[in-house]
Amino acid sequence: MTGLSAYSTLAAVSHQLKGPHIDWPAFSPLIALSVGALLVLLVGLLSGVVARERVVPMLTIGSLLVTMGFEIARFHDHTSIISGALEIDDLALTLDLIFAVAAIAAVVLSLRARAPREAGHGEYHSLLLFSVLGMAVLVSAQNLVTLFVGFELLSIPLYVLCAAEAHREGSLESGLKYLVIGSVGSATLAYGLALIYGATGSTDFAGIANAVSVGKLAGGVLGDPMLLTGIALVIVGFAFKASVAPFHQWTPDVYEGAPTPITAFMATATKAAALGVFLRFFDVAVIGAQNKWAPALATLATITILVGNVGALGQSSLKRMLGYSGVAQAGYMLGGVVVGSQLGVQATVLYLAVYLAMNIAAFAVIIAQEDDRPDGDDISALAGLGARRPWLAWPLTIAMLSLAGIPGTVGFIGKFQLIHALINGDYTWLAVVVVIGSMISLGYYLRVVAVIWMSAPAPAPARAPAGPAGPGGGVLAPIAGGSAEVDDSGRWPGSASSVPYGEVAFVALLFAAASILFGIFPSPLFHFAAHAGQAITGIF
Amino acid sequence: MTLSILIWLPLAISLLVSQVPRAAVGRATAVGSLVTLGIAISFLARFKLSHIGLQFLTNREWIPALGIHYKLGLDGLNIALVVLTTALFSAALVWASFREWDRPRVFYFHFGLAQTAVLGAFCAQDLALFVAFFDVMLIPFYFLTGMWGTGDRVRATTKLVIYTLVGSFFMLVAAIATGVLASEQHGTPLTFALSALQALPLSKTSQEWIFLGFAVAFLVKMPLVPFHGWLADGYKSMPIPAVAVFSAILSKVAAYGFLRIVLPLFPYASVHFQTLMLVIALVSILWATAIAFTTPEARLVVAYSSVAQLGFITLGIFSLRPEGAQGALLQMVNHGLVTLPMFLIVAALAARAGGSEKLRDMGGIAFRAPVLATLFLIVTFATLAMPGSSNFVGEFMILLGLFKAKLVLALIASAGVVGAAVYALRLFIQSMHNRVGPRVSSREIGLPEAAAIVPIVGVILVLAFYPQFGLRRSERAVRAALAPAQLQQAASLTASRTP
Amino acid sequence: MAIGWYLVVSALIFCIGAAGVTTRPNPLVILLCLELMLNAANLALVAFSRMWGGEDGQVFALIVMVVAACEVTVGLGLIVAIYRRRMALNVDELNELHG
Amino acid sequence: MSPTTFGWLILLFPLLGTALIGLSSRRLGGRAAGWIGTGAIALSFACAIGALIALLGRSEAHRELGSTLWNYDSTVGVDASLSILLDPLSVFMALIVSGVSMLIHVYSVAYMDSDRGYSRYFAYLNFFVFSMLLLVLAGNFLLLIVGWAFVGAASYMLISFWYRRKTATRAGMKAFVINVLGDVGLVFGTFFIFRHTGTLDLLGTFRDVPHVFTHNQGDLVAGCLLLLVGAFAKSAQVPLHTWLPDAMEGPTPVSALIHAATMVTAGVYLIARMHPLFEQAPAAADVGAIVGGATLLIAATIAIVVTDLKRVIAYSTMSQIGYMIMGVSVGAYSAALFHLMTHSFFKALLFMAAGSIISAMGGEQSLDRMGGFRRALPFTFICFIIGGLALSGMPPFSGWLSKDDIIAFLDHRGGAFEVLGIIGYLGALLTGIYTFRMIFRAFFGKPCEQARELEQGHPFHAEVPRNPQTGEEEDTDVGFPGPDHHIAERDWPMKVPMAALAVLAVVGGVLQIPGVDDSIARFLAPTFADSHLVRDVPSTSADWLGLAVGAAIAITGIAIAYRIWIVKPGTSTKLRERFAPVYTVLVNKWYFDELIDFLVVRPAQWSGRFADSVLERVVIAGGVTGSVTGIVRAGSAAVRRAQTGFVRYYAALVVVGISGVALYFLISSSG
Repeated sequence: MTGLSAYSTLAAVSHQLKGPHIDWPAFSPLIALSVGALLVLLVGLLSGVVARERVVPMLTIGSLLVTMGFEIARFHDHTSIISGALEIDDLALTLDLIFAVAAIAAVVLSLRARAPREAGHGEYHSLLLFSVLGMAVLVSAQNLVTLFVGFELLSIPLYVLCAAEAHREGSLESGLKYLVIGSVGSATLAYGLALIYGATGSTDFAGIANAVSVGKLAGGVLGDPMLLTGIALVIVGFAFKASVAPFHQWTPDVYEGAPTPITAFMATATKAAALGVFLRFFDVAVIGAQNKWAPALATLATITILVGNVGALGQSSLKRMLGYSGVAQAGYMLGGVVVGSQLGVQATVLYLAVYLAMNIAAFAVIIAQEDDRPDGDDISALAGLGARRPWLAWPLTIAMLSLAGIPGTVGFIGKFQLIHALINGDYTWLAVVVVIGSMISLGYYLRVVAVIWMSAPAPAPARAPAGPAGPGGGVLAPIAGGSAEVDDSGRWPGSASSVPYGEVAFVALLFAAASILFGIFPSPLFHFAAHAGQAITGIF
Repeated sequence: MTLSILIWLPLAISLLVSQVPRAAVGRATAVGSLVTLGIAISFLARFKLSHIGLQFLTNREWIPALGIHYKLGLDGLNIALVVLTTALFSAALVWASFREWDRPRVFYFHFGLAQTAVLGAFCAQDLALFVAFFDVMLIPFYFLTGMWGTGDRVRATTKLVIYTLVGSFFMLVAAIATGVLASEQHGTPLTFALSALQALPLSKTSQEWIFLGFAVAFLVKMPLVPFHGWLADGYKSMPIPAVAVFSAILSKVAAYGFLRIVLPLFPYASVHFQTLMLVIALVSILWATAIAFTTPEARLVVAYSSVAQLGFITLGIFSLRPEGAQGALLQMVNHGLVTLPMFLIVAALAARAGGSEKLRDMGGIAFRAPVLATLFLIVTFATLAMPGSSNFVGEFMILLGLFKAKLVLALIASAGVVGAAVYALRLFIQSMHNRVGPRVSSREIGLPEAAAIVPIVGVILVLAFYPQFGLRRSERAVRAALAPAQLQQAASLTASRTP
Repeated sequence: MAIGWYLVVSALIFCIGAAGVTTRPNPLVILLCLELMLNAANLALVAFSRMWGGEDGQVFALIVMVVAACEVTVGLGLIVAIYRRRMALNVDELNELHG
Repeated sequence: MSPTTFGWLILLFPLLGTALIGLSSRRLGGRAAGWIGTGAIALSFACAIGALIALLGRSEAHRELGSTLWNYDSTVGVDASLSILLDPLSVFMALIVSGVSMLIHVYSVAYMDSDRGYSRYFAYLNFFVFSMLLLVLAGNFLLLIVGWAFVGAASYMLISFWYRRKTATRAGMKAFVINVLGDVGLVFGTFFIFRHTGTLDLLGTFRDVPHVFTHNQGDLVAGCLLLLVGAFAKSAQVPLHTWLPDAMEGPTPVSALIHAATMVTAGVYLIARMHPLFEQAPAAADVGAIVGGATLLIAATIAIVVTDLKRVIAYSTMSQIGYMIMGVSVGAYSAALFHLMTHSFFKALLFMAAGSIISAMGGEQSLDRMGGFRRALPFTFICFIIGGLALSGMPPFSGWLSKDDIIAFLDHRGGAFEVLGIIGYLGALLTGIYTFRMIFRAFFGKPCEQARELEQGHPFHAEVPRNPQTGEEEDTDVGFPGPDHHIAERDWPMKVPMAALAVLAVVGGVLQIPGVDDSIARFLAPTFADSHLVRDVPSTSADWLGLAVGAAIAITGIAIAYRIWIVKPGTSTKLRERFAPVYTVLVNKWYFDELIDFLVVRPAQWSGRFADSVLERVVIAGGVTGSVTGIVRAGSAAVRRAQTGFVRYYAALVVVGISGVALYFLISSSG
């Protein structure tokens, strides 16, 4: 009775209120994420070990899968929600998919990692989800305010996650470093946004774009420099997140210090978010001033490519090397922003997807290595991996070759499309820079491959299984793992069953296989990228 | 039977043989390679001389978004090279199958991948596809050298791969630019199919830098001076079967690239840079010859001799005359046929000289090995383009073309011919003749070597009697490949006359 | 009064904050300086919103404040964690990770 | 059968012989290989005769026939097919080559009997005959070059037949490389001519020459000169002659066949074959004549002082070929070819005899150690005398008629050619001297120990065989010209050919006696029908005058030799002391080897070392590769140094970055 009456009154009240219209379906991905995050947090409070260590991750993955479901369902229909503050379009959705995949991978990789146990599973995973939420908001932001909110919502959880292994000094150090430098970035961004708002008098991109294009700026003489300074500061703010030189320096340190699953997540998802917002902001809001910011971004891209690549040479820590390589790759992708064309957007999005595949595979192998041996992160620890654990060696090899842009891997496709976009946008010289960067990068990618296959096997660590499973399966597995057709032929568990942390090896193999598969049949990627590109209408 | 089968069969085989027991992997792969050879020969048999343009065409969309096609085809330019590739790979694999290799499955997997990539590069009729195969074919050799090589192998293989990939990356930009600029300058949709691109000539300025992009890639791969920094270390470290096919076949892909892609697509630049290319080739010939005189390593004599030979091939191509190009094409086949046995023979010599490949450790090996000596002598004479060998016909045509294009350069190039006689004989005499070396134990050639070398030498002899076999197949295609450049040349000549 | 002065002040605050971050080794002080930088942005925002006469700027400013609060909280949490690890409260000694 | 069928058969048999011996070398015992080889050559000699008869069966006008098997290299305007040309000239050469080869094969059957490489030797020898026949029968330039190079290769293989001797391998290398130089000359000469005629076919070319080339046209002269380079390299004319004396490292029958009778005359054949070109380019022809003259004189002077028996004969070969080159260059075709024939007879004979002596000496070749073999080797002695008389042009021996025929023609041409004629007579005088120097020193005087041994009936054996050139101990694995080789007196297979050649050397002249008989000239006429030089031949009286003078000179020469080495032994030493400087120049062979070594060999070696040590290591490894990697390394070091790990430092850099970007924008906007 009472319940019924209570319900009826509640209904009546809600009927009274005239809230703004909310397009729930379009909102659904974000809702799924936030609800998931809260749920996870609550479940994390339960005392049962099973609840914490089994249910929470499953729940996280579940909510992420649901999110992806909604996103795919929403594909192809653009709607702007919250009175134009967020734009749920194909670009956003594609990027959201990337975030979700990266997050799922991170969850799987941290199933038995130390970090969640130390930080508490609930907190760890919900922070992860919140960060994803932040990214989703960021890349669909159509308004300076939502942009900033998303930016922070993505950053702050990561600060914590970096420091999740609270008993490891390196983790704490990286957390604090990230916090300090990141906050400097946020502050700069905030100030830049403020200036832009001041110059244009509106906080939503449409208004800004309009103001910029028609050139009616506040304070006449003061206006233009103000806008430009604003843009400059915004560039810097984004550059932090995308780890674009010279604002990249936190990257190697944090990557090395943070728990490896988080590093994997940051390397892929954060970069995607940062470049996504680069695309949003520069190709939508201030596209009118392209002639002004494009050269600057091109210069930054050049610096980034060179710094990142030469920095990665001669690193001894694999994570650190990947950090630098991430810097370099950010430089490549910035090229897609520079040209300010739909082709550029496509190229960037495509490259982000590609980058996801290769990096996750690499990091998965690092994780497997790390619980093999204390110095697992060390490149020299890979010595003889090819003979010792082929099903880890091949994914890493493929990842490296793919990062180096060898044909037959997604890396090649990504570079191809990127160079295509650059030449098409009359930035051939930048294309040449990209290529020169890739040449330098061979120096360190191949070094890893060389250590894996060509140096004598280091004394097998205690927990490592001895050699290939059988005479047949042993060498078969790597070849199979390297070739696309195998991972769905379901043979891999047979060969991987002897691996501890099978799910890690599975992730590695899965993403490596994807790198090859999409390297040979890239059309699906192009399909997504094309729609993402068309999402931004202001440009050609 | 489509070309796809021919191309992908080696890779498939190398994956299948990973099922058979360790000991049999080598044999199985060798047999498989013979099957591939058979298929290639069947294509040769079905090849129609009268037919103009490509035959056995396969054309599917690969990446529609970029207008990239999976387009394969054979014509006079590549039919011989395809057969050569399969034949030489079979020989190398037969040779290898008689030996023990650590981790054989991976070893033969890389060989299969390499053969697939090379065949793909030869058959590709789409620029992007060619670039892809061209880059891929390097990777297996990276592993082969690094894992089964000798000496400072990791350094050598890294150097090799970086050197060649640097070239390839420049080519990548150039190739993409070709497609993009062609579609921009003619307002047509983006395409990379060679036939289509040939119909969309680029502006002069674009042609110039794009040409350089391709040229770097090809010159590094050949290699010609000064792009040969990787040569000595790389060749010294590679395992014999790898170095044999590398020097015999992969260098040809580069030379072939000039004929297939550069000349037809960038006629203006080809004419514009003709002298530059000729000079590079000439310098390489003299440079490599000079080193081959003195180098103490038997293997390096062969290595540098092939540099000189590729110099000649380049001379022939950039004489921009049908004689030269015909000679170059024939010489590609010939050089492949002599280089592979040369390396296998060097291995045999080393096996008899206490494992050392230094010339001073050899000598007097001929005594108990008349068959080996005979094979070696035949190959040596072929290497130095002795008249009566098909190599001579190739060199004759090359020099004739060059003679008609640039007389002086031809006269200088003749120094290379004499030089070849010196270093080739030096290799033969110092290893087979003179007093017996300190650790030399002369013995007759064994089945493993014979099985690989004898058939190839047989082919050399047959071609010596009937080089026309290659020439008549390639004539039409070569003329077609040269036509744009020659038109360009004529145009520029008239232009220079009028004012 | 011209908008210029507000900007000058906010710019000054921003620079002071930046200078602090770069010069002071104590993480707490660094956090303070970060606050300064953010608040410089706030000042600018408010001034602009006054200039344009809309409420967007003020909303923005409020949100920036919230964010600042979050950052500080996280920062303090980290500092506490570090302190409990008996590590020195001096960012200059946190350079295990470099190179 | 038609002549061309015979032509192909001529080529076929030696090739089959090579293949047969080469493939079954293991199973052939005893002298089987030798007899197989001899049989093959005999068959092709028979076919040559068949071709001759078939040819004579046709009318004069139709004695030039070509025959093609299949296309060899006919594409994009090049028209080279596997074709032979049969005309009197080629048949004439084929007869000489196959005939003399047959005799020398027979000789070798015994001479090489106990050599380790017996069947290898005959495989090579048959291959040589095949190549030589291919050369003379070739129907187009390409095939001519092929034969040209094949004989070079065969000569290389036979020179370094005893390949454990460094001297032999080095000599082989030298011969081969100089011959390749000749090939290149031939190739480019062909290019120059092909450029205008557009055909490689010989008959076609000759047909076009008068139409496409003007008199002494630049390209034609260049082409002919390049052809001459080929001819000189093959026929050991200065300055490309240095390989011939060293080639004596080969077995003596090889010297007889290749380096006296056949291969070295290829140059003569080439010029005769190309006479339509040379007559259109007299400038080139004159160069040929002058070089020939120079060579005959230089070689003769050297032959006087050299002490190595075989080398003396080698130099005399050079000198005699000088006569022939001179002859064909000035148009005395039939005379030169006639001399080519007679020379092949008596020079082969001389070499065989020399071989017999050397065997008797146990491998020793120096005249200084020989002496008094007259009684020990009577048969050899007679053969040597006959050969010597024929060589020095003593009437009525064949050499007298053929050589003085050439000189008479020169005098007849008159003008500058008179000078060449006088050189010819000078050469004849020297010929007489050095020939009989050999004879007197080897057969007369006090018998040396080996000779005395032999008279007792047991041939000499050196206990430790040594290489006479270097004195290093011989490696017995693959044999060497040692005591086991046989002397003519004891082996009929050696006797028979020597006797045959001796007869030919005596009576060979009858084929062409001025006023009496000119069958050679008549037979060759169809080939030279298009020549305008053969028309005006010296009158019979002039010929006889020339012959008389020649005879006188020959006798004088022999007399001088008799005075120096028999009447007053020791005169030679006195002369040597009086003309010391001249002697040193001569004994050092006019320093040609040193010159070439200085001009060609050293620079080549130096460039090799330079390229290897400087260009490779410094320029490429250091400059190209090193600098790039250095720059990259430096960059990475800098970046990593910047990565200090100090947060504040990072923040500072950030501030710098911010201001940098901001400044960039402000400046760009203001600008």
